Amino acid sequence: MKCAIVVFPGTSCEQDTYQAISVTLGEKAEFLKHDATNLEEYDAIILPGGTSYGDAVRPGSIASMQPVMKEVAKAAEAGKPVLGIGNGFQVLIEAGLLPGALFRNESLRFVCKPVQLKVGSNESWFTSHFEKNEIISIPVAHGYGNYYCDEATLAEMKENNQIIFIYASENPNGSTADIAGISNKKGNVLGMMPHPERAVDELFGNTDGLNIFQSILAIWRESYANA
Amino acid sequence: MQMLEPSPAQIKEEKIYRDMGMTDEEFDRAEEMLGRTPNYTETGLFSVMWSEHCSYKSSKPVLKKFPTEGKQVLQGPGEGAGIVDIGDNQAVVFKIESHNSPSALEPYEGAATGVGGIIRDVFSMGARPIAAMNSLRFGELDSPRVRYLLEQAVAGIADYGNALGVPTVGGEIQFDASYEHNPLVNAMVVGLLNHEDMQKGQARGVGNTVMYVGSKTGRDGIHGATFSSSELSEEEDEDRAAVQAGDPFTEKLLMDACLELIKSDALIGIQDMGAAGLTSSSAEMASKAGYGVEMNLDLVPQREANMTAYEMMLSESQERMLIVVKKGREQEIIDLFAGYGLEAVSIGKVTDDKMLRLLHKGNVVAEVPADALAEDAPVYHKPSQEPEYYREFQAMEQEVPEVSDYKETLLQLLQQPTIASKEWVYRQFDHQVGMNTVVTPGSDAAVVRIPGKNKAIAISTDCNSRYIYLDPETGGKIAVAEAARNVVCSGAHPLALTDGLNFGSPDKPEIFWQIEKSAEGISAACLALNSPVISGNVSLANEKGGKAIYPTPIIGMVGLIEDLAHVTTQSFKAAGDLIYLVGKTADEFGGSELQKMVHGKIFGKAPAIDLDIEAKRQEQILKAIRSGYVASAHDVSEGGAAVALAESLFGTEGLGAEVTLSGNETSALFAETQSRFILSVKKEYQEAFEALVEDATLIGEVTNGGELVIKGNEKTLVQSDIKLLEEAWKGAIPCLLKLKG
Amino acid sequence: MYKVKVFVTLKESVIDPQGAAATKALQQSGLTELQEVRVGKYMELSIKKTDRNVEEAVHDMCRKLLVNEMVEDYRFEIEEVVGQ
Amino acid sequence: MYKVKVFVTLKESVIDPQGAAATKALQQSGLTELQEVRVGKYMELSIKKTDRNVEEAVHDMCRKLLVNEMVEDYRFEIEEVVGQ
Ligand SMILES: Nc1ncnc2c1ncn2[C@@H]1O[C@H](COP(=O)(O)OP(=O)(O)O)[C@@H](O)[C@H]1O
Ligand SMILES: [Mg+2]
Repeated sequence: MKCAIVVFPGTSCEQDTYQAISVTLGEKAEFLKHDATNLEEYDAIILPGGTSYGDAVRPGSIASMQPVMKEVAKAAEAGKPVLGIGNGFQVLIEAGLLPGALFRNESLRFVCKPVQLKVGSNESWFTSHFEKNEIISIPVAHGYGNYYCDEATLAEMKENNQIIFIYASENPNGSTADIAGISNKKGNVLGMMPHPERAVDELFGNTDGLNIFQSILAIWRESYANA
Repeated sequence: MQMLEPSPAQIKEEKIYRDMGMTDEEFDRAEEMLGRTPNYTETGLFSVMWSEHCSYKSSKPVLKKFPTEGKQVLQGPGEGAGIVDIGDNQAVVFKIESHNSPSALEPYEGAATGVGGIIRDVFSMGARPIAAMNSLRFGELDSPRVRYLLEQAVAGIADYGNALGVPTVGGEIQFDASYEHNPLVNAMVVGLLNHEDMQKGQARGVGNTVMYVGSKTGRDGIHGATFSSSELSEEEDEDRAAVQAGDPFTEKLLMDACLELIKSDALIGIQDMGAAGLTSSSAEMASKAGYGVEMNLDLVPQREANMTAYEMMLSESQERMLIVVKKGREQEIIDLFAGYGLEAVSIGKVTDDKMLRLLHKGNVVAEVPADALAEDAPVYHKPSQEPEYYREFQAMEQEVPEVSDYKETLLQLLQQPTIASKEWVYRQFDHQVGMNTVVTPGSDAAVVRIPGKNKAIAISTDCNSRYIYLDPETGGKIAVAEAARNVVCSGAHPLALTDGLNFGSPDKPEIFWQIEKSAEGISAACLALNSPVISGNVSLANEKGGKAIYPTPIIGMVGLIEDLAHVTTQSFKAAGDLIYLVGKTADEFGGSELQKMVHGKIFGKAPAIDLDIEAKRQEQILKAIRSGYVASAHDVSEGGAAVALAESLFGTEGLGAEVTLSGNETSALFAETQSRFILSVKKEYQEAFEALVEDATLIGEVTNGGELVIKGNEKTLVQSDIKLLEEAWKGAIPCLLKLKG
Repeated sequence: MYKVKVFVTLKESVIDPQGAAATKALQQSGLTELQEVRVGKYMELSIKKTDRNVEEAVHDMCRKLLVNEMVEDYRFEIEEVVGQ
Repeated sequence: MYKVKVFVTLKESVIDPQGAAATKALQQSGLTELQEVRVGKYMELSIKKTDRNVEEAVHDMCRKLLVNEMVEDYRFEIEEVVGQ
């Protein structure tokens, strides 16, 4: 599997994501810049965390205007897995690839800590390695993770099993329905505030995040075998 | 609209230099060095460069006495930051920096730009910043202004560091009324470099090009260096120059660009435009190299219209660097920075006349020997006098505060803001980004792995300023010893330290005495514990209305963990492990948390410290850790053994402890006798451990009960559910911050 | 040259964590006459005169970046500055 | 009842990284007529009528919390809403 890691000016979690894919998972990963114009050769796309463009106007808003996002949209349309983590989630939302909005944390403070998540669906491309309703632990680190959507959208997402991760022990940011991560209808685009790339190495006490990357790999293998 | 600048004669007659913080003697000296009366711009250059912040004119004689050598030291004090070898052709670079007065004024931006400045100091040495720490002091939390300062300063540090992707891995924070109007915001950054990437801030080679990179220059922060060296007064608060604001986005781009730049052989020298901006960077780069620099200020990228030479030279706009590159290679540099969306502009050249020469609108507006501004700044040997209060305190007998209910006392101690959990603070910092933080905040020292290696560094910042106030020399020793204890408890041997000297006005002999004595104590401990000073910072005149802060020389120590298997934390690990107290307890309560809590003030003698004993214990404990005998290690600090035991249980899943402490009950529980540790050891290692660590006393066992039981000679002194203690400890600071008013 | 003032407000139905926190803090500090604060954005744009209709250009800027129409409303005022 | 509109802008000499990033992004996206965006805050306050002078109350709120006078300037407009 060849994975594109999209780097915007200000992105800072690209190295950690690279390590998770290339060292821990043992797959290929390459960095692509905000002005890249072709993603065809990549099997999966990751938008890592950080603070692109200094979070100006709204986090993710300027990144979502960049040339590479047209290609990300194409890849999503073509059914490739697209994962946005933290700021990457914000970018996907601003680009209209996922519904809703992400506001400032209710506490108005940045929050960095491990949190418990419930796996809302294991039918998505990113969660096949989990049990449904499994409780896992993945760290959050964000100032704007307060997910918001209107009731109609929420009902629709529930209906379609798009609510992939739900804060289980505590809601660190005030998000609607304790949402931590959602997918698009097709299930190939996932945005999540917690950072799975920070939970892939026993040295740091937790490997729950690895299952997300392994799920992507498994799906890719399946579709690759079928092709 | 442009104001007419006063003429040299006017400056002299009307003593206008005084408004810039210069004394009459200093102005005379400048005049003499120049051979004529300086003009307005030149007077500005002298005044900022001769401020304490830039010249260390009052503290230099003291700093000279610090031990700065060791075979591990690659770069001692003098450059942007110090450098220590860690093997494998790698080195760590670190320094602490204060941003106290900007933070008192505008805590969010003040703290944020403090972080920005120290990060630039580190990457200008050629190192990638891998960890940030901070050391904070505020007044008591019952004042709304103090709560505002705390909330904003922490948010400023968080927003800046988090946006850069540099993990803030730890720090310390203390509260005392003496900091009410003079909060301390000190930030420390550690970077990593390969030996061949080591940079110096020097302007060499006649004809080489001086380039300006980063943000544009505005009128913000003019005379920041001068203000930061003077006492805050009411009126000054009003008419200060515009506050500098931070732009972490630009800093991130600048950092990445500079780290690419250092690989280029076109680069000669690089320095951050920190305090005194363009002036200090150009004058210091020239002076250190023994060359001159000529700059055309028309070429300086400007954010505001009609800026004067004076304003440009004294501006402290953030996120700017000065670099010197080989002549003819400028375009490469311009292209490199353009790749990051940044401007790089040639603004001058290196000369051989050792002058700092400035051109503006076709005129030479300043021409000053670079050495006069940097090397040859005045040095003062200030008078020093032992204060009355010290003599009184020394004459007092040690007294044991009266305590009736030990459990209740422990519960209360755990809620004192200085002891209480600092989670409210460190949860706001991204302490994990980069994925090297092996021990996150909450243990004695932060542990950061060296990327790709099986080794790590341990970092701790410490300073108990109450002890230092009571007895600066002893307190200075303790500050270094405590930092070293934290580092050793994490499995590291100390490499070196950086010191952030925060004091009141050096013009008062009693304050200068505090500076001298604490530096002597620090020096003695550096020698005893094998940890030279490689960098530091001085912030004086932290006073308001004649009341000075407690003397606060903050020690930031870095140690090396040679094997990740040696990483040790303070938490007990398993029921059945043996608990040891290393060291004997004395009836020492001067400056202790209990004394402060019971009496509302501190007095008497600081706890004594014997550096030979300290060194021996640290060495033996480290050996035991490296031998794999030690399951957990925690130093005994504020609140004494009872607090240390409770802290060793917090965060564990349902563990408890049952121990017996001998001697005076209050002292056994709460005395702050130095050089003590709480260790836990697997039973199978009992003999080996005891043979190695001479002063270890077996006091009990880790249990499964979720209960802390401390017995005295005859009766049970404390018996408490850990959950109860932990909730009180965790809730204290959030609770104080929610107070109304 | 035009100077354009853009006012961005959160839609009524959308929660405003910043406004809520400010309201509470001010009420607690004794300013009990305050009922509510809603926090939005105020932007000042300087726009060169071109062939293109300036209103259209401002709408464009708002939709492209300055405003998230899903959760925010906006309005603006245009003022022509002569002699610059 | 009063409705108060508060406009908060960064002082001239204070950098506006947000505005700078927005300006560049919009220019790059083809909106070249844009010269500058400065980003500030716009707040709407609802204030009950009391004995106290409302202007004074608003100044109080701004100074206490809503505005950071070290780096920001503010002005406001008060409108009385009758029948509420
Ligand atoms: N300002 C701060 N920033 C980050 N971490 C902090 C800060 N203050 C305290 N901490 C963390 O909280 C823990 C306890 O701090 P402290 O009580 O000072 O420890 P010690 O007494 O062992 O030096 C440490 O892990 C420390 O790094
Ligand atoms: Mg400790």
